[in-house]
Amino acid sequence: MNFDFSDDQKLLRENVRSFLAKEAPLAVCRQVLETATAYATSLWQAVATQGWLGTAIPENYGGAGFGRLELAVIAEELGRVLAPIPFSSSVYLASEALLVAGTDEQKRRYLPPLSRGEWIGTVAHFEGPGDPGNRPVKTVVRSGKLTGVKMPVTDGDVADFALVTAKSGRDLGLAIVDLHAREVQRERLDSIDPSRSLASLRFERVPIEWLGGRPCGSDTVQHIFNRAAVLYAFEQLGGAQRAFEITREYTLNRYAFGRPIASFQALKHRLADWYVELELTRSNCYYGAWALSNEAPELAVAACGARVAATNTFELASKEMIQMHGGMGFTWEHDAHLFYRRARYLAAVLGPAPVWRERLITCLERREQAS
Amino acid sequence: MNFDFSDDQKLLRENVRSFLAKEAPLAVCRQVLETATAYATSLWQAVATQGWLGTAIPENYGGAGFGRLELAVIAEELGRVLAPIPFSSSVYLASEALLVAGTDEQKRRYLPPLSRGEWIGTVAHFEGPGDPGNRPVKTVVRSGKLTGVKMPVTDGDVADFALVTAKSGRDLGLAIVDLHAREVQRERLDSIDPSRSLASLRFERVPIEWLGGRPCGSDTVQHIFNRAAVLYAFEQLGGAQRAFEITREYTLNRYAFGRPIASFQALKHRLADWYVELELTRSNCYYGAWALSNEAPELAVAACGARVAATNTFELASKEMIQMHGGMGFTWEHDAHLFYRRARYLAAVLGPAPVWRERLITCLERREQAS
Amino acid sequence: MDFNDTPEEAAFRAEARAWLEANAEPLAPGEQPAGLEGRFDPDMVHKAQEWQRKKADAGWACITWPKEYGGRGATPIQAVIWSQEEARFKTPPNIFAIGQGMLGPTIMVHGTEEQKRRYLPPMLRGDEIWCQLFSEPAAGSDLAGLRTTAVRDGDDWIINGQKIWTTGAQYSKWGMIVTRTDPNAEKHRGITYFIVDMQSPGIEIRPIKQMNGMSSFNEVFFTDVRVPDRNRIGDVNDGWRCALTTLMNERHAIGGGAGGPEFRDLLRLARTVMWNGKPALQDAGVRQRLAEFYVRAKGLQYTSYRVQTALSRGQTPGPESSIGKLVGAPLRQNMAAFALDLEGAAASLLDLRAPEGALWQLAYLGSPGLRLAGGTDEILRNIIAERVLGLPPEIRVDKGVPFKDVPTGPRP
Amino acid sequence: MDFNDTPEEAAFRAEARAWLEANAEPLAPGEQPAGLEGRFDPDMVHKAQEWQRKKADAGWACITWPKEYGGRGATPIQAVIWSQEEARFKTPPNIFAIGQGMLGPTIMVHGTEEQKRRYLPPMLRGDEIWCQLFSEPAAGSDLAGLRTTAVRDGDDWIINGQKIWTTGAQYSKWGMIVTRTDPNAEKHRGITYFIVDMQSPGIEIRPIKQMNGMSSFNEVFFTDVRVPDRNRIGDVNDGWRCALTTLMNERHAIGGGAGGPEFRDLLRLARTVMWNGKPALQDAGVRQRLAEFYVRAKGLQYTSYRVQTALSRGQTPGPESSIGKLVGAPLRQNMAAFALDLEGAAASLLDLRAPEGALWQLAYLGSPGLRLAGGTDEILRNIIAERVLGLPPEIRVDKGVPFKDVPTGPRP
Repeated sequence: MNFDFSDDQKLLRENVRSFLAKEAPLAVCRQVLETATAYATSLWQAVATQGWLGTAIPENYGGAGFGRLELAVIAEELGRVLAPIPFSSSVYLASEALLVAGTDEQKRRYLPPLSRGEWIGTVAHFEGPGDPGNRPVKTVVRSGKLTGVKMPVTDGDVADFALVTAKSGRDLGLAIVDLHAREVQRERLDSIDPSRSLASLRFERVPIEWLGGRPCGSDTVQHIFNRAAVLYAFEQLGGAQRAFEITREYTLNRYAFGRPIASFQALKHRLADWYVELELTRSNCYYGAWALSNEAPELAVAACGARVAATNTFELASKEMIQMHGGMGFTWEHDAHLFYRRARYLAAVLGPAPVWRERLITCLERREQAS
Repeated sequence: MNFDFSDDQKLLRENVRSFLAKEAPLAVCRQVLETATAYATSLWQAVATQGWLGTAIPENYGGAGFGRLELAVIAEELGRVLAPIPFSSSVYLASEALLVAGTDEQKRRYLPPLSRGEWIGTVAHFEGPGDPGNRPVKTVVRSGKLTGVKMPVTDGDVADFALVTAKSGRDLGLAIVDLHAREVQRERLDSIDPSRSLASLRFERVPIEWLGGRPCGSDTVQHIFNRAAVLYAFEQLGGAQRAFEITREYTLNRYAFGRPIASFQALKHRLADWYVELELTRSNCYYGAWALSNEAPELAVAACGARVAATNTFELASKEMIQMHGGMGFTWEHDAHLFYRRARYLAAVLGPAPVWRERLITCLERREQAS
Repeated sequence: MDFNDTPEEAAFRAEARAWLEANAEPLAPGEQPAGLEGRFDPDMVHKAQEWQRKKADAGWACITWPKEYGGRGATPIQAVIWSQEEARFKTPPNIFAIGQGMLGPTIMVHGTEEQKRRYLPPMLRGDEIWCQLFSEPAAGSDLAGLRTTAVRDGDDWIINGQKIWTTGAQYSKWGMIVTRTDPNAEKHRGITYFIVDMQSPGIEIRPIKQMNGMSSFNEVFFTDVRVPDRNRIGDVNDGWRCALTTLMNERHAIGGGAGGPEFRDLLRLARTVMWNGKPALQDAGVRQRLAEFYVRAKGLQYTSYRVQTALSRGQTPGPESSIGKLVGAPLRQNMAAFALDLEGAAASLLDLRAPEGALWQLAYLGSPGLRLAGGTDEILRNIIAERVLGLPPEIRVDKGVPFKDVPTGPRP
Repeated sequence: MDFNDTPEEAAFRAEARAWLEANAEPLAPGEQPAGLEGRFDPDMVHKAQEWQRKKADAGWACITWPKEYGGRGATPIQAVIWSQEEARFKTPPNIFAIGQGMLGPTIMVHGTEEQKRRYLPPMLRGDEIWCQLFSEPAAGSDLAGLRTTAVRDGDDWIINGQKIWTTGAQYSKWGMIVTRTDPNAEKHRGITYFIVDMQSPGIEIRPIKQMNGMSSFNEVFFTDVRVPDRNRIGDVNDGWRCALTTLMNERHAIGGGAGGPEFRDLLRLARTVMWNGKPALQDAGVRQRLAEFYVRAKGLQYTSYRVQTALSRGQTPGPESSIGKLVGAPLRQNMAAFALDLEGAAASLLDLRAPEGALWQLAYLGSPGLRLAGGTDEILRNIIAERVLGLPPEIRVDKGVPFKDVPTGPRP
């Protein structure tokens, strides 16, 4: 049984953590949140310099040639510091999609600048409110040109290109779109977490090429989301874990009625329950990481499980963080709302938990039918 | 605003409570549970003598001529003592159905012996596991004779007659069936709450007459269930309230670590939450009682609300009762399991909570469409 | 059972409504009354005072107060009826509630006759607005842990310290402040209660920005602020008893729902947001959750009917009156979280293009405050457990110890 | 990351499996191993002893124990592998677990060399079965509140009192008992630990009927039971330290799932029970609930993989090993409640005609016990909070007080 990160990966975690402790205290997140900036450019630069953007990109495409386990380690650490950068869009979504379904030429064109942080990529899928689950995508490609509106698009305001879900006839595919093209109108939208940005993208007959040369099909699109879900889950786990640590510390140092509030059994028990949720979530995330790094057939189920657990737990964590901090936790000055906002942003970014729960059962059914 | 029982009704409650304190200590319930008896015949007799069976039956049909508010008061008290008698079947279901949909002749025939407790009636609806919501009833009436199997039937082993949901062509109705007829095979089934009994009923071309002279239609059948649901909810509320009172008392008197366990904040807060659930449930039940006693168009929504709240709260109460009693609460000797079993019996008897939740939303939709 | 007024109540309601119709404009259907949230706005204060004076002139201000102070000695149920009716009209936000609801009643119980005559009538008329100076950064749920000091200096007291969560400090004439006057006494025994002129030198007011961007509260700093001894309420070192009176009235003053989306808004969202090409309302899982919310929200509403019934019958409402905020605040937060799930990816928009103009996003960001202000969930559970259910109080390590020796942090 | 054995582990697993295949019959697919529930059955005890002796002869009993007492000094991960493999075969219920898992290790730490040599080998071989005499009616979660007394009488001690929740008392040769030997000392300081011969005069054993009708436990009454002083473990009045060793081992001994329905059974039920003419599994609300259960059940399973990984790497497992029962027991109860909802009206049947032969009814009736036995949910939360998270202990009013003066009930 070898169901844990290796010593090398744990060492990587330590390095990443101490690097981020210096480069990305929560004040960095707050600064992006409080100013009209889209993301922390200097942190982005620092992260690029560390080579983290290319962690899982093979060396021949300009990356570091590590695997998804290393990427998961970094994702958790970025989650802990609420890193206000488009890492998830550019790495978990765009780079990973290119690796999964891009042609060799596409990989050679996009991955090196992605891994150096010179280009930012994202995926544009949602078309307004509601569950995008099985709803037909309205964005279409006709004669090699894409038309439609995507909203909200994570990091759509700063990305250089987007992989846009679109129909060509009956086929679903991912169209690679240069967001600097004239035929693209983009508009930044106010985000529930202003440290992470959102945009609407309007495409009016913009020329595209298909990721992989032709529409990759809805199974591959879903596969790309599943893979990203695992990495997002590690970010969520990291955020939830950090919220817990800050709160635990606070309850030990905040005194009321002559004693630390952590000594009140109602809080003690809720902290214990919270810890339990973190451990269960961590285990589901590890399973997702195992499936992701091994290209296992269990990936779909594992991704749904990690996503559901991590979304639930980050929501719980961000609520409890505020509540256990009392009135101070509700102030702008306190960091608790950074977690509360980020939890909601990450819950929405791949579609909400009910959709992933539904998908989980669908995957279980398929698995049983197959066996 | 006059949203509470009247002084007279409160006086009735006091009288019923002190009568039952004498006649129906929990030992009476336990005795039925531990022996192979179907119900407590002497308690049944005592209740009949008090005239409670005919509470809401008009005087010209042999009843006391009170209303449903008085019946709700009695239901809550019977719930408190976990009365092991077929009161609910014979009164909330059979008598009330006759009052709602019976012909005058039928009322004259059935209601007087029902109100004297000489006859026991019930309703037979379910046909095995699952949700009976919109599933077609398989029991049929052809040429005035009924064929089918109903299982489980509450008090079906002791009832003298049953109102059986059955189809005649496309129409749904309630067929009045003499359970002593040759063409009826009945078998007692083991109940999760052996203080309340269950049976399967097999009908093989048994002669019937329709309640109301012809199939009353599925709306009326549902209306009859909605009415019963309010009264059942009061029983559930009474059980939950009593479980709370016993448990509160226990936590004050049980000492651990040199102090009453009620002083441990985790228990204190859970007792507070439990109390809150009781009050919210009580309010939903009162609204149901108001709608029932006023034949208000809000009855359907109100009944669903009361049913859902009371089912949830009795389940919570019976679980917490055991948990807060510690190991003793899990013994046969302790009364906690009587509540745990009864909660489950009552949750099942009109169909489970998810079905009532679904129905609640359907009713809200209908109401909005109507307005 | 019914939901009707008694004949007396109906007559009173008609009288109230007639006056309101003659003097105010009814709300449009679906329109919300103006809330208190937001920054200081002199114009709003002016309008609120105008309305209050109008009511006072017609005998509709603080109607439960005795006639001698400007009230009409109305019954509690009449007060409920009056606020139901007033809530149907466009009126300025009620910036007098803290004074009239909590501090006035405290003065009536603990003030001298002179104090009552001096302070109550202008409070009732809205000429003088009041704020409450209770909580401190290190004394929230544990209010009696307050450290703001008042030291005697001749006929005056000198106040130093910091208060927090003070609504309306900017536009208040008077503040009611609890101070520590004997740090050698046991915690609850060295506290004294004063009325402080908010224009006194040495007072600095800073608005607190909340996590939802609004500023409903202030910090108030006291540096050598002088208060004459005649502004003292109750005896020296007996202020805790007065503060308890104020807090008992707070439960009634806060309680209510206070704006924001409700179940019907959630139902509307479920009807309009599409899931899999159909309204989310058609999803069986959504329906299950909606039903739970409905039952809870209605349970709360019907509970308030029970409270009103008790008032209508001239009885003291039972303990069910204490559950409102404990149920309502988490319910709001949970409904908002579910609404955001319904909205899908668009839930991340805090933007007018979000469904319903980001109604639920704002509710999600605002609801944590409801669970904290006016007693945290945890304090409310303790109150229910101890006062309603008679369960034992918390073990107190700060009893029988001079206040200055009570631990306030981990030992270094 | 993978789920594979190391080469050494694989070799060990192969060796274990080979011996088991030669000496036992594999379970059929879906067949559950025999549980411990149920009444005393001499035949079952006999068979269990036979199997244990067979294992001991081949060196497969208590494999982590030192060789000198009959073990093979195996590593913890080897113990895990052995139990995984053994669980795939038809074997009698393990009636030795309390002795071998909790009491043996205690003797190894606190016993004299003579005691170790006398008691450990027959315990390992199953020749002598052991039970644990800890809890009392008034000392459950608060175990140190025990009141059974032992009074010195020459070379013997005389024991009087009552113990409860004792598994296997009927067929045990020895019991390990904690007693109060100094009621004037502070609670934890007047306790002494003994080995008692269960056939001694003055011992009466009564099975306890549980709410689910089964009898897994006993009450044991002691009336002037004599125990020689050489049966004492540890020093006089130092028994609490020994008891803690036993309790630390209990966490490991209990932990597991211990039979009963699981998620896959729930999924099967949802597939077979019809709702509105379709399998309940097609209902979107049912699917939401199922997904939550799945994620939780799997979280627990994967957590056990993490524990095994630590063992496999020769590390001490982290605190995640303590969450098993706290998560698993309520999960079982909640899954059962949901299963009963799925069954509709038929949920009230405790009858073979209920779906799945009343599998879920029995689980619903049995699950409350899982939340209580071997540490209640509340005690487990305290343990996690204090030992894992380092939060402050409960305030103790029974510290520094002679045991006899600790309050045991309300003052009259």
